[in-house]
Amino acid sequence: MTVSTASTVTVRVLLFGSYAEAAGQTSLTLSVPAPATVASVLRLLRARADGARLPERPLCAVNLAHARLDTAISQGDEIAILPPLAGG
Amino acid sequence: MTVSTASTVTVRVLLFGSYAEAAGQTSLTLSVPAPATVASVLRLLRARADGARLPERPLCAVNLAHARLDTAISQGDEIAILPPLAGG
Amino acid sequence: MSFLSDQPLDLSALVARVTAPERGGIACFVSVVRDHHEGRRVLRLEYSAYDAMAEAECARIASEAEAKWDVRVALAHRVGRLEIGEPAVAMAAAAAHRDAAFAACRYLIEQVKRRVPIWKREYFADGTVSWVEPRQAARPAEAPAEAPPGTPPPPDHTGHTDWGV
Amino acid sequence: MSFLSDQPLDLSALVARVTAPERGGIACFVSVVRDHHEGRRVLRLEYSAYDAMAEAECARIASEAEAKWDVRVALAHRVGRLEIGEPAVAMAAAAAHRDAAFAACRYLIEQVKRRVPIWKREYFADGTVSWVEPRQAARPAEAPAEAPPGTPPPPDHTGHTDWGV
Repeated sequence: MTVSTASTVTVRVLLFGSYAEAAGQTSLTLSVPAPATVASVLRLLRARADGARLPERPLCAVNLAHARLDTAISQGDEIAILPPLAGG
Repeated sequence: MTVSTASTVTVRVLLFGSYAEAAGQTSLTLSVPAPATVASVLRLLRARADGARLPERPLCAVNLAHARLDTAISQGDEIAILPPLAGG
Repeated sequence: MSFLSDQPLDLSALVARVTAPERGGIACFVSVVRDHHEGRRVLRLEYSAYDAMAEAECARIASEAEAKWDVRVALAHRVGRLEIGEPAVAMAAAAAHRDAAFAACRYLIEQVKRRVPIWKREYFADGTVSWVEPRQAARPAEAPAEAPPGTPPPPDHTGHTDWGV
Repeated sequence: MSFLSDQPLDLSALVARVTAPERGGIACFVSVVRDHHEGRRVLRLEYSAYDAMAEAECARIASEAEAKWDVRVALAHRVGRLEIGEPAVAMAAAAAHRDAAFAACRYLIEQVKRRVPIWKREYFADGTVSWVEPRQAARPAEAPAEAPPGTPPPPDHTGHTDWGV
């Protein structure tokens, strides 16, 4: 295990609905500095050209469950950024 | 019109469920002194051998609608004495 | 429109009858025949009604629900012989808003139980047969909704099964 | 058990799945596709889901309902293309007591709307197509029921449709 591996967390990011449409993609892989939270992923997404206008507090999920912005994330986690829900 | 006709009210009385079973009949015609109420009919029913144990305040209906014991009744009305309801 | 039926009830048909594009939320309620009553095994049962009044009372209940909420409702009560598991009563209320649909549906079942003249005879596994008589029978209000001031207290049904015996 | 379906939903099948002799009262809810949205005529719509999470969330909601009340529940959400009038979601809750059946059924629909990751794309008569985004989107609590103290306020979705444009 190298220092660089230990100090970053690589996660899969999924985008849905209008977010996926706006970003032109439904999934991407991101590496963020450890320790990382959902907010770290959002910051990195916002730094990208296609993420500049992501809302301040979007709905997020980690590993198929709703998460808070301060939810810690680990190597290999699946992070989903969810537009406002419209089921039911 | 005779005096006796004017001073009595003749109604049809219907019995249901356990009341009909206990009385051995489902309908009868009664004449009660005018002015009459549902309570008058109940008093007359209780005076009969098969009505001696009719509850104090059974559920009653007049002309297909729930009625109170003091509801006035008129010639030709249909009075129903209803055991506790068990629909639904 | 007949509310009583001696044929199996069809919930989907009731739902279809009330659903419309502008009434997209439908709350329903069904009750089915139970196999036990106060610890005794029931084999089947028979519902009987004061037909004309039951029809009139169901019509009044439906009208009241449609007046109280912006809903369309449908309801049906089975009569005659029913086997365990068969629907005894079914109802549906459709509205633009689910609050109204749920409230109206709840109103229907409460009022049906409270006001519609229907009786139930249970056939038990031990060979006995008896009329089902709720211990706490409520007195239906004469007025559509709440009882007016001065409404007499619920009837005392003590001893009613002995009447005439 | 799959909660998402790309085939028409069958309310009667859900009712049958939860009904049992000891659970004789069944409350249900169905919502169907409306033909209008904010005054514009809708021709049809398409539901899409974050499938794995939607399945997991529906399973959690069902478990929660069965833990909170003495009920058995079933629910299904349609995905894919839907025509006007087709059921989008259907659910049933069976209990010995109708209070529990109604409460559980209501819980199911509220939680489904609040928590299950499903999105809706409406096709309007004027040729436009758009994602339906509730104006007041609630933030689902991370915990099954109430949000714990310190739960952040609902997300600000202002401008979310512009993201990346």
